[in-house]
Amino acid sequence: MNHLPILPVLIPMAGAAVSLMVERRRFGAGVRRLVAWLSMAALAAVVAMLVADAARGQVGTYLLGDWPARLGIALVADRLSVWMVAVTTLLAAASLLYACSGWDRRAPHFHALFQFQLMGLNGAFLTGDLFNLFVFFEVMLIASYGLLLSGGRGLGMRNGFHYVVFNVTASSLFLIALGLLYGLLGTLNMAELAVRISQLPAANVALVKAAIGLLLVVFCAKAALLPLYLWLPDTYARAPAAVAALFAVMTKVGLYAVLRVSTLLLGAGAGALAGYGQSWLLVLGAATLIVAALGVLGSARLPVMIGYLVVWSAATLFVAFALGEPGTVGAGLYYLAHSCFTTAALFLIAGLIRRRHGSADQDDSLAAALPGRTWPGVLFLIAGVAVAGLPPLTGFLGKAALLAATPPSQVGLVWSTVLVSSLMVIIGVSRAGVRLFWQAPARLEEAGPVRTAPARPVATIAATVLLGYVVAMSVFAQPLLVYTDATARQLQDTAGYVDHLRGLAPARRQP
Amino acid sequence: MELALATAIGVLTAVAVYLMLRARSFDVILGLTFLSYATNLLIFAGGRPVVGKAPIIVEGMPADLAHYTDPLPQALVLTAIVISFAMTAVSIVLAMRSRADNGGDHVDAHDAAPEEARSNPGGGGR
Amino acid sequence: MRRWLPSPSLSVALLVFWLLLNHSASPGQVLLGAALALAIPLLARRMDHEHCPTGSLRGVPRLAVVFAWDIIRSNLIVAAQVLGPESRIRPGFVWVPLDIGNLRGITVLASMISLTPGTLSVVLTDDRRHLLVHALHLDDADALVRQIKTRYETPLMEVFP
Amino acid sequence: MPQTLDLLLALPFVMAAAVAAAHRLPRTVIAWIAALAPLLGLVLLGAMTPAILDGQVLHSRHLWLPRIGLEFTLRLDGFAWMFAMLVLAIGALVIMYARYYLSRNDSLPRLLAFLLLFMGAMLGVVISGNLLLLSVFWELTSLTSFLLIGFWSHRQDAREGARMALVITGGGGLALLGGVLLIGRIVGSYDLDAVLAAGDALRASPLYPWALSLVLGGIFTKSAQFPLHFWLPQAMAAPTPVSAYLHSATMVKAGVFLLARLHPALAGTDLFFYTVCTIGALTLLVGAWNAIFEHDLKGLLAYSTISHLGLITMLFGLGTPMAVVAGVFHILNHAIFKCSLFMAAGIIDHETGTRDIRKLGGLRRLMPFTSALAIIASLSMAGIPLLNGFLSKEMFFAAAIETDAPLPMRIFTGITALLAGVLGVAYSLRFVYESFFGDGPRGLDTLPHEPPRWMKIPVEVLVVLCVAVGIVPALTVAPFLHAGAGAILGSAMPDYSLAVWHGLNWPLAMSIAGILGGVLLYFGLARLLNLHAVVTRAIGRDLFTYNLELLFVAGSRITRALANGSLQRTLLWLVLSALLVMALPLLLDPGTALAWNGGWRTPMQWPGWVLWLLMLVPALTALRLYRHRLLAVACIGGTGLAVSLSFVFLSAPDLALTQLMVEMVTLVLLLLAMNYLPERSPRETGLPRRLRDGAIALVAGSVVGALAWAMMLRPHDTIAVEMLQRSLPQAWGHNVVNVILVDFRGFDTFGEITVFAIAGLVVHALLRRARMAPERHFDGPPVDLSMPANLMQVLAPMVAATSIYLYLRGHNAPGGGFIAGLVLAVPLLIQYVLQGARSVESRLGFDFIRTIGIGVVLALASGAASMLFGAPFLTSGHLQLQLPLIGELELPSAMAFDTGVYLVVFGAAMLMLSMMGTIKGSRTRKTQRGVVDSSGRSAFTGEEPV
Amino acid sequence: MNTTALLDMTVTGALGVACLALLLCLWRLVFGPTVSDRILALDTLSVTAIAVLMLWGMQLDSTVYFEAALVIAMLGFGSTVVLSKFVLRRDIVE
Amino acid sequence: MNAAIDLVLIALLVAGSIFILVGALGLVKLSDVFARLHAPTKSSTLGVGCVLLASVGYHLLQGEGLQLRELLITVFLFITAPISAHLIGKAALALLPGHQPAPPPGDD
Ligand code: NA
Ligand code: NA
Repeated sequence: MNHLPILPVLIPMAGAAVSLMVERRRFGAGVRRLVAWLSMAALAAVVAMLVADAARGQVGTYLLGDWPARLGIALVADRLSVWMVAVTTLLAAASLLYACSGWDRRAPHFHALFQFQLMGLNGAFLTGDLFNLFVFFEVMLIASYGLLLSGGRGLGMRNGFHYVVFNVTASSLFLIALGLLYGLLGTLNMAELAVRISQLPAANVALVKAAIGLLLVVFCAKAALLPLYLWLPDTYARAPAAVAALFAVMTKVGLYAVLRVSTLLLGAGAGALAGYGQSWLLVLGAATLIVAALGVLGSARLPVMIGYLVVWSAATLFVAFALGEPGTVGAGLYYLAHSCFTTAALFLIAGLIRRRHGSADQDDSLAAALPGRTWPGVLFLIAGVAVAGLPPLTGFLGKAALLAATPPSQVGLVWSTVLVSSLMVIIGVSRAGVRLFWQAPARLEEAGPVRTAPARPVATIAATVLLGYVVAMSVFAQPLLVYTDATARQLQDTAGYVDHLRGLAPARRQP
Repeated sequence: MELALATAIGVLTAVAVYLMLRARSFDVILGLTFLSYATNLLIFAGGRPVVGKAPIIVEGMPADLAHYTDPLPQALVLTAIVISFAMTAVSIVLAMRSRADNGGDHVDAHDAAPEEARSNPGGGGR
Repeated sequence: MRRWLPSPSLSVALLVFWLLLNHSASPGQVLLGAALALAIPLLARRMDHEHCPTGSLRGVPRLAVVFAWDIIRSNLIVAAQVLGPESRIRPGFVWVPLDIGNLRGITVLASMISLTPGTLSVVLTDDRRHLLVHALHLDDADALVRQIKTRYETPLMEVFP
Repeated sequence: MPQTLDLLLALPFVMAAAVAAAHRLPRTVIAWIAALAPLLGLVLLGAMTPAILDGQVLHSRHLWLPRIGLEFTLRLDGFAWMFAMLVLAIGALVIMYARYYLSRNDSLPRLLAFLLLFMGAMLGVVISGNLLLLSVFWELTSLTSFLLIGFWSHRQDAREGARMALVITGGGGLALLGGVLLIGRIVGSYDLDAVLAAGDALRASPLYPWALSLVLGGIFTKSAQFPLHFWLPQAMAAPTPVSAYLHSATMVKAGVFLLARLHPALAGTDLFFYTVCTIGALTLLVGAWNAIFEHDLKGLLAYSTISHLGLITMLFGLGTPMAVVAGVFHILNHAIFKCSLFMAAGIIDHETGTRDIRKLGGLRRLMPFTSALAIIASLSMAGIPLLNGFLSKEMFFAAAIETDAPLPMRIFTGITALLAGVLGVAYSLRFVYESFFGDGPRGLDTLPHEPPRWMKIPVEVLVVLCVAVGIVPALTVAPFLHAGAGAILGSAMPDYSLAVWHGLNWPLAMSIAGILGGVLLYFGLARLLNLHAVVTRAIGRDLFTYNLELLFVAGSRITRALANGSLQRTLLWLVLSALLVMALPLLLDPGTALAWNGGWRTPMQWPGWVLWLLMLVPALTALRLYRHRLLAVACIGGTGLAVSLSFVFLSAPDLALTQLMVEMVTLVLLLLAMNYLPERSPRETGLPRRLRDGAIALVAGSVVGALAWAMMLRPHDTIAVEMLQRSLPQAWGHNVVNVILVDFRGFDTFGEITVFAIAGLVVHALLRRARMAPERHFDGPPVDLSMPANLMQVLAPMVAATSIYLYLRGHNAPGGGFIAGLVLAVPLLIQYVLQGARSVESRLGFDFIRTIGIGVVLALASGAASMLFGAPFLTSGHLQLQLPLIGELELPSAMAFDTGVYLVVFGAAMLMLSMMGTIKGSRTRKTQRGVVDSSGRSAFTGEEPV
Repeated sequence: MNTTALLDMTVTGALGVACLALLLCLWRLVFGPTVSDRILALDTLSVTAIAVLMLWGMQLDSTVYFEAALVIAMLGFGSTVVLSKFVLRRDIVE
Repeated sequence: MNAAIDLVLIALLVAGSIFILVGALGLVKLSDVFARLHAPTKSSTLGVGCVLLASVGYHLLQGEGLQLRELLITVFLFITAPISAHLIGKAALALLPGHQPAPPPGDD
């Protein structure tokens, strides 16, 4: 029995439970951190094994409760899922490192919530059941509420309320979609759904379209596609740096779901539903690119700007996934990891700067520099280069791969929006960098001495680690793209997925 | 019966949507509560409404949809109820905190009522 | 004994309750019920608001009969009052002075007053010396007070000294 | 050889790191470390020279990202070799110069590290053998130049210049990327050899115009061509070594380098000819004209550079082999004289403290040696014979009039060339005359004198080169030119002679006319108008700045207009999007989507309609009364009850139980929260808005209702039948819903209790230290509820027993851990209400968080237990025990899981309720709105009457 | 007339009466006029609902409704307690 | 025998429905808040008690065994009804200060 696919869910859950048990005062912060890091290490080890398996083309599956996939819930660790889990784990390690520079002691239940969040993310990526996906979405979301709000105050609460209400509404829509899908198709297992959709009677097509359209709306809402991105910049901007960094992967869950649904349920074999909604996603993705780039230009505060960068990179991914070619999807998946790491790094750098500035209100507005800015400046430069898609880092490579693979019919739309918005982002990011690190500290002199705190080394290391990922991803772009290309091809092989899952026999029960 | 259930879902949805678009946090939460009713009924309807055939196996009776209702939507709704309750709880607490910290319960704070504007924002919490 | 079995009557009631609930008197259920009947009062005792001693239970059967009869009788009266023209009823409040000091006793008394239609106990003063009763049809306040005190309060004082 | 190429490219980057690492060492040492890069590089290049001069093309190939055709291919041919020489040699000189130029206050290591990074990027551009790789280095030059221009970041002009340069050249880089990708599409490869060989295919492709425009976009921005030339003067805010290096010798040449590089592939069409020639010519004239009126020494040189870049561009546009040779030659010459001029200007600035031509004058008396050097270089710039500038300008004249273009174009190019000569002489004259001759200097603090010896050496070297090339070109520059131009032209290499004297011909005539015209123009202008008083405005720059600001303003306006942080708007969009996707398929195909199918399938018994009313009437009442929150909450209670009853009615007892419990707890939470919220919602202004929302709500209701209805009319084909069949024999449970919850889909429940647990934690975290003032409070002591509390003491044990009962029976009858957990919480909750929080908590010291933890661990452990037996997580087992006395006892392992659920639910529910019930009052603030006046309360809303 | 049939008819009739009672309670819930009336209506609704459930159980010969009735009996009063306490003191847990 | 039980059950059911109806009617019909309180809290409780008793008998009659546990619901109802009534009465009194009677006569 190979238990690997479920461990990325169970390990953080156990970590969370143990974290709760050691929350009492007599256990120090050290014990809590030890628990968190042990869990993280175990998770990393498991993920490494999963990656090794997936890279060999092996699809890890797990029949929970030993029921056949159609009856119970099956986990599927295919290339895509493993890629997402791996990205999450890497990101989480850096984010946890940053949090260990102090935030974890200020936010109640931080470690438990953090582990729960990982559990939700990993579960969402691994599950092969649509309702189970919903459940893990909720685990992830509610943990994110906790991480976002724990230790917070003031306007953050109102913002948190927005975030929660928006997500609860989206989740309700998710449920409506699931209810309709089950009512029409009689199953929730994704492979079974794919089969039943491919044999859909004509009378049900419109209804299933409505349900799947709703599903896509929900995912797009989580992934911040126009016009549903409005919640993101403020929310992310208000999050503590470590949390915002982890949130970088949250929009990607929505994207993951879009990709999964559109390849599995709306793939070439889906009959009347083949390719449903793809053109809309493409156009909206392109529009989001521009709007988000305008947001980057128009933000007066660094974290808000980074929030728009998140939206912008998500929009790039929408374009990549909506194009649907193996080349673009492969490039998109590479870009997805890049986007997680760079935006997360930027959030951490914003945190470093905030700490440097010390004062509470103007902390992260795009102005004022302070002495000793070299290292954050260097980090910001690298992250800015990466995020804006300047060579030689991942942003450039991913984007070049995407543009190179764009099918001729869409070149006009895609290239123009991607390149123009890139230029806008370069302008915005360079302005931010100039103002943050070069601008003469005129206002500071007026304001008198500002209480500053030196950046904690651990926090700086965390940001550096993330940029280390980015550099490594640039150097090893080829093997990574080979992996993501293979992922894209695997995704196109819907029949393979379906047959594999349906043919899977329980260990001890009758199939 | 289908019509009754469908109209009930529709009316609850409409009430929910109207309330959700209100400007006060509490009203929005009420809207979410109604939305969760509507949602739950809709999922439940996916199993097709049947009277008096609870899915509790009686030995000797054939286990099919002629004798029992579809149990799966029920399990799904159960999960959904619980999750939506958890979310409601969090939003309620947030509404309280937001009101205490920001001096108003308007969700967007465009037009806090005069008496709310008077109270000192920024205090409260912690 | 008191330490491990704080309230024998509660334990017995729980055991009966359990067996009724499970609709079974198999040894397993009896054992389980007994375990619960021992465990739950131990927990419940920690929640006790105030200890109320129980006295002689001799008067209970008689009281129960009187009470049951009162319920049925007054229900019929109330039904008539409700269905009849409203002008005929004159609702009103009356303070019932209490002699019983045991809180449990007062509670049971108030409950009995409430359960018998036509009367409703609304307020207990802080000093627990007066109970405000609302009557659906208040002819003779003194008679009502007297009736309550003799039919219910006196027997109850025996049960809850 | 491949390794040599790699090493050549790696050197600057490595040394940049070394310089950064060695930043504490003395400045001279650092300068030497930095200089090692170009010096060693020159040695390496020298080692490769024989092969290059032999006509070989050296390659070094590494894989980087072959997936997209991006390979790390380095390619050194004659042209690249020539350019690399230029980059390295001048780089070495600039480093030496910078050592003495930079003041003590500035960080030399930083400047040198940036310079070396730039040098590496520039080398990369030059020796890339793959167009994608080239665009990588291309953008790197933009980036490093950004850092270099902004070196004096405390100066606003430096910051703005840097940003402007980055925006324009970076944007051009994106265009170039697009062009390169298009070329790759046409050719099928980015390999330079392949691209250069595929010129015909390229030019024939329908994508050619696009590819060409995009590539030219990159080239023109980089080489500061009109109309985006203005960034270059703005970039003069950089330290002078930077200007000398980047803005005369190297980076701006990257554009023309690429133009030359791709010449074989792209040139040869009318489009190319007209575009490039015209742009080049315009740039030439605009730059030269502006140079005349510039007062800043470096600004003048910058405009002159623009003009010369235009000249070179025009040459490559002309496209004849001769023109190409001339272009390559002028690249070299311009680099040499312009670099020395910049350095001289830097020395002047260094010594006098100003670069304003109006303050200078007569410097030849104060610093004769430097003046002499600068004058020679200026004469070269003006194209005076015996200097290198003359040679290439002569070739330019020849090329300009010897094209095969139609006559009007030839006239245009000829006149442009002549004007170029005139204007070039004029601004050179201004530079020389107003700096070194005449009166002055005016208003300086210190008396200028010759700079340190070492600062002059680089200028001397360059000026000597000017003269040497000008006099004996064949002995000096010929091999470079031959190698460089030969690599571009290949077999089309024309015969040309590098001689000072070619006899009397048109070019010579033009030269003479140019010189005379230039002298006349300058003195004419100087007489006609006071040159010092001319105020120049760079319209392009202003326009750009204005537009950029406009972009920022537009960005922030649009963003604020879209994302104004309003929840109402966010939700509105979400709802509208959802409605759209749900309604559209129905509207597009209403016939099949909403087919009637013969009416309702199942007739409804009349109690159903009663429930229907019971459900909807309170809902609509709540809608009517929602502003009176208490009443709305009471109405919700009615709807909730009706929903639960409907679940019972429709064969879902478990659901009904859960709904009831959750209702109850929700009610309590809402009421607890209402203490801290305003008691009612204010009246809404704005009827249109309410009407709009009402309409949306109606549509939403209809759409969702219609979908639900249509769904129910379809045949039902579900996998749940198998669950019904397998529930009892394989999962040992009669209650299939519970079996699904703890077995078939136990993983969902797993997530669900996690959600519940987290909700408890979140509530705890949010309220743990929160101090809040209630909206209003009542005076006096708490109300005495000892009577109900006393009754509760009787009731609570029974409720607890019921909870255990529901938990134990769950697998076979309605119930289960979740319901039981909430049932257990209820009596406790009621005790809280009746007795007060302090009273309960003093008696019941319970750590709910730990309960949650234990519950989670239990659920986890019970699920994982099966893993010990080699079965997957959550596989249920079944234990049938024959116990004495008790008899047969069935213990499905799912029970243990359910226990975890029980604990988590109880713990989390209690955690939430107790946290909300025990909020501490704010210390700093009394209640928000004061004390409730009991006598003024409304019986209708429970609160203050309005 | 067969008493069993009569019994079944009575059950149906009683169900009708109970449903009518539900609607009457609903009337009070909707039209109040006072808060206490609404709380009272809610309480009466839940009590009546128990009767409806039992009658239903009789009509369908099923006992699965027992648990629901039990829970309503326990909780209907819980709602009443908290609502009344809110009206009394605003702060339901003092 | 069965017929006798039937008749008893019918009687119980009739009585139960009457009490339930009276309770509900009282709730709607009476004009005084406190008067309204009387009807449902007690009549309905008794009515439901009757129905529960009938239900026990009915299931016994159907051969489903003696389901005494339904009596437990009655027990619950009889314990909780006074609490409910008491609290609603208190609330009504608090909201309608005009109805407040004079304070109790002084201690004597
Ligand atoms: Na709910
Ligand atoms: Na309720």
